[in-house]
Amino acid sequence: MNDFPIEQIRKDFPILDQLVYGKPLAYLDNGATTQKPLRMIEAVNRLHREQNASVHRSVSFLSDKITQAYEEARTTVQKFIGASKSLQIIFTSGTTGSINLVAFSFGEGILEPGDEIIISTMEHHSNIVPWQMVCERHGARLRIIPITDEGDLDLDAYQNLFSDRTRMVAVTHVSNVLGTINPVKEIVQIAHSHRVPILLDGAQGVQHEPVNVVDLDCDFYVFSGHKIYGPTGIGILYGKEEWLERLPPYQGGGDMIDRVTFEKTTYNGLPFKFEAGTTNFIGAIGLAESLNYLTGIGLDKIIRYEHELRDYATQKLSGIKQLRMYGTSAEKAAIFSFVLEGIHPFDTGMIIDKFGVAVRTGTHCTMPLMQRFGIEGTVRASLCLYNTTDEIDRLHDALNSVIDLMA
Amino acid sequence: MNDFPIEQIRKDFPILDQLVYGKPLAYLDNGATTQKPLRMIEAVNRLHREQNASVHRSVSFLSDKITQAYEEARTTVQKFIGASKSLQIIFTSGTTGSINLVAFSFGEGILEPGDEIIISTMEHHSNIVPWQMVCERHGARLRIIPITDEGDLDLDAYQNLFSDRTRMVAVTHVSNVLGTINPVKEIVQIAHSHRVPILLDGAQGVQHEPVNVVDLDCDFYVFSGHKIYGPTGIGILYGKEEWLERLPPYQGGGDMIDRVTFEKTTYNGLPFKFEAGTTNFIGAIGLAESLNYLTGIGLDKIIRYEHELRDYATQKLSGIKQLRMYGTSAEKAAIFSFVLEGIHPFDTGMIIDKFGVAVRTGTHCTMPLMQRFGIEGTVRASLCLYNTTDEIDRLHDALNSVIDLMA
Amino acid sequence: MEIIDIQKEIVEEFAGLGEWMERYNYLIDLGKSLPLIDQAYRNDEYLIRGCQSRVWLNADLREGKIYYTADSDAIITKGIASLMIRIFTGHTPDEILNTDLGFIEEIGLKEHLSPTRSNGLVSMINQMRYYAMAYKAKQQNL
Amino acid sequence: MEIIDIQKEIVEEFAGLGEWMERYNYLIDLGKSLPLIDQAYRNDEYLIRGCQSRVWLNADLREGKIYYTADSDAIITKGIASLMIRIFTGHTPDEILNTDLGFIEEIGLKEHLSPTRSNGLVSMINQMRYYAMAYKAKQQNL
Ligand SMILES: Cc1ncc(COP(=O)(O)O)c(C=O)c1O
Ligand SMILES: Cc1ncc(COP(=O)(O)O)c(C=O)c1O
Repeated sequence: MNDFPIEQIRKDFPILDQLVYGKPLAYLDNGATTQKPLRMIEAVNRLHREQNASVHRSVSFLSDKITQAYEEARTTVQKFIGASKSLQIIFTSGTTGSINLVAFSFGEGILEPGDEIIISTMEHHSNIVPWQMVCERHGARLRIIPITDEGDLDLDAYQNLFSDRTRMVAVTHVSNVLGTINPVKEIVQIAHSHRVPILLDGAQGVQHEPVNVVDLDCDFYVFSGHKIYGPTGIGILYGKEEWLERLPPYQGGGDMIDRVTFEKTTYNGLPFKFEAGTTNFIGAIGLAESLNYLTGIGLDKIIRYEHELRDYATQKLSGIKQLRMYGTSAEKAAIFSFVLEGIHPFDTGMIIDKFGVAVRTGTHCTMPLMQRFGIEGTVRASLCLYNTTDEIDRLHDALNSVIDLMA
Repeated sequence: MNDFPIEQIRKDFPILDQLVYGKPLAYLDNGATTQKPLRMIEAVNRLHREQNASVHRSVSFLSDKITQAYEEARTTVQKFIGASKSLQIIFTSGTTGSINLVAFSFGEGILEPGDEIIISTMEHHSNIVPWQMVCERHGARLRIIPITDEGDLDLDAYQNLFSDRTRMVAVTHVSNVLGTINPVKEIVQIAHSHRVPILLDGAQGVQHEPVNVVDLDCDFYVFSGHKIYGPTGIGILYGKEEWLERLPPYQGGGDMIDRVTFEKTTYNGLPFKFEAGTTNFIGAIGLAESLNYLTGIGLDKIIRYEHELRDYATQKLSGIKQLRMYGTSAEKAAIFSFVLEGIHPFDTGMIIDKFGVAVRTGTHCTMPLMQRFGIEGTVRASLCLYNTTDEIDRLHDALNSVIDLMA
Repeated sequence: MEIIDIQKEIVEEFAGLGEWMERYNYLIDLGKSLPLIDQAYRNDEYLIRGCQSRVWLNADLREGKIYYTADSDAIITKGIASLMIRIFTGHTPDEILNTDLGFIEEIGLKEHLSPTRSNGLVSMINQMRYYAMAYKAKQQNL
Repeated sequence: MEIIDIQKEIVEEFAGLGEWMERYNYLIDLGKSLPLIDQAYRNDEYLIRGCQSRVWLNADLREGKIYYTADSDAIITKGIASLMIRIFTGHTPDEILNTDLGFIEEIGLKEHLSPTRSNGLVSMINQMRYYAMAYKAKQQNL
């Protein structure tokens, strides 16, 4: 790991340099939200101090400049995920906002009673509940891809779920609990071989794996800014142009319309048709800075480093006999969900917090997955580019202290 | 105006201290978006540098602290608008997000074919299109309150619009074009006398008028953070508890659920039921700082000062013979929409921009209102607490230059 | 003992403890020793749900006094629950309703009882008070 | 004249102008002198919509060359439209499609032709090119 400039990178994230209960912070809760690089922090600061104005209503200097920055941010996102046109990039409030948008519009535009939507057992509630709600509204139903004990999707079962009523597949790229990196390219091909479009939930994918939406050929790809070192309140919906054209708008309001009369309203073109009201333009520009920060380091380098962390942590945690790991796929990101035998995850989390080790405990918004494994929750440590082997050691030692304390 | 600390206040907004084309910036586009006080800017900066972590998933020090700050922000908003409980404050993405939420959930929960919703001629597209969309989905229809030539709601006509099919009234507090401050208390009472609930669009109201939702007795009140000196991507929905309890959720996802199984999902209590996914918690805390900033100055003082600016500008602009003002209500905020005779608003806006005067031109997302007055658009100058009589003079002089140039 | 005296006693006990490790140890021991709730009450009807840990609570009225039993799946939560029971149990509804819980801050457990910790403890205390209110109303109707 | 020479000519004209005020004055004069589009074309079918100002555009093919006429409700927009017509009109589809519009930056009007100014000009230029493409395709089919 010697060629990865980890020292410098840690300096880029000011929050990491602090003590918690007198111990250095080891922030291992990156699956929930990631920390922010100076480059993004300072961009937001500068926007607030020097450049704020309303976008897309440009008749003045400031609003011209910020509109340009906003549209450049769209292009940055486009390039980051390899989309072919910037109009395929819709700024939303987050992954949850993006999925609700697609689910709603797909429901209105396409779904009929009796139709079916395929999701998987390992989905986050944000990729379950919107589909449940839309199914209920349109009399459609969910079909669920089962998973193996290791936490892999059962692809044979997936194949068998298709019927002539299947209208959509929505599957996560990387599981936020198990860490499984799903074979998304194959999953997309299978959906397409049945002429069914597919949405990939990239909330845990885009920051940990290379993503090229043209290569993946997915119909929709969604993610959250705050999980990829960007601001809160901003998210991305990528969609194929045909789909975005075809789906009716989601929210109504300013900027998404062409003409409004009380009798009839016609809608604006892409991407604006799906961006109702004043968007989080400062968040969007901030997000672009975060992506530029990543590109500056080099995504391959980041991914390589994260895989090394993953291997180190896998090895290290396997040394704790009382630790039961959930998610042992051969293809996984540096996300570790586990339970210490006989010890409640919440107790574990609270105690290691006192050692400065921040993790998340609970169901991680994946209750059906918890039910699949017959558990109430797990402890989750989720690593990213600024974590270190030293922090993994500290997690390891803190877990051993928990075991001692609870004995 | 001598007792208003305008010098100090202008220093609190760093963006104001800049040159545009060599001229000092006169930012008169506050109806589109307001500038940010240092207190908010620094809070966001500090959150990014020291405190960011995921809210409501609290097992660690950082996430505990930020969850507390987020819930305190809710209380700050609650107090700012005089709501009785903090669970009545829902954080959304903006006014547009709030109205879409109410329109959708009201549609799902209440509307039947043949039902009617009353809005007014002066509504912003964000308070028209969501209702149009929901009417279309449920077979309901819009009834429109006409306005007078001065830009006042015709209250007699309003009374007459009610029928036994009226289910909702949605009216703006302050018109973003005409500046009219609607008699909202009376409007609410009239709606309630017909047993119809009412939503007030406070996007231009809450920063310019005292708002106490209990006193107003409105059923819903909505506004945007970025228009009240706060961050982008955050907005507020206030609702009466009975209504919020009764309406079904809008978006599905993390945090808004109680239990999820693939068969059945039950929803969380208020306010979380309406806050799906990771919210813009940094935006919410930033917004609370902006509100605290206003409270620190004193809302009455601000309102008094803004009214003085309004009177000064009304007087001053009336000196330009070629200027035709739209919106001359006896009750208006410091928002001025006008057209210079024979000169396109866009030309006017572009030219005064070169004098450093930033305004907005166009339809201001109120096409039906433009149709009412038979115009294609206006120039709009919208003032707020940091504007000065000097800036009004500069607007005045720049407009005279436009007239000269175009002669 | 009066509620206020029990609180004093607890504050003194905690004052004798050092760092968080000793406090947690103490809570864990308390958690282990809390008489389990009757299995009959460890079901959804008696469940107070927090996102993170679950608490079951029951209350009985005997001779004008309320007797609580509780359980939790998380041991530290259970330890804190056991403190709360020690304070409230065996007292009258009025005594319970008039109790000030400021001592919790003194013993360094405030964060565990903030509504942002979704461990069910805040809801548990609310529920303890609702029982007190309910029994009080019942007594007044007799 | 070749398109490139017209562009040079325009660049020189603008070089002789001073500050923005003189440039705008010039554009305003151009706008005033632009032969109005035939009323028959000033309707929705020929309308290119920007949020801020509206542009109407028509194109005719005569002897292999395209002749544009345009109008706008905003005078500066109209002035810029008139510059674009001066450049394109009377040329073949190929000449039009091969034109580089970099000179716009040189004359200080870039901001008016950015897609963020919703004045209809960017759409107008696109539309001018679409006409050229359409006529080219038509010629090839003959
Ligand atoms: C009266 C009114 N309503 C609604 C809106 C929409 O607000 P936002 O774009 O912040 O959602 C605006 C602002 O443009 C407004 O002025
Ligand atoms: C896989 C996955 N999908 C969706 C989400 C929801 O993202 P957000 O809360 O940012 O909308 C998350 C994050 O919690 C996630 O991990």
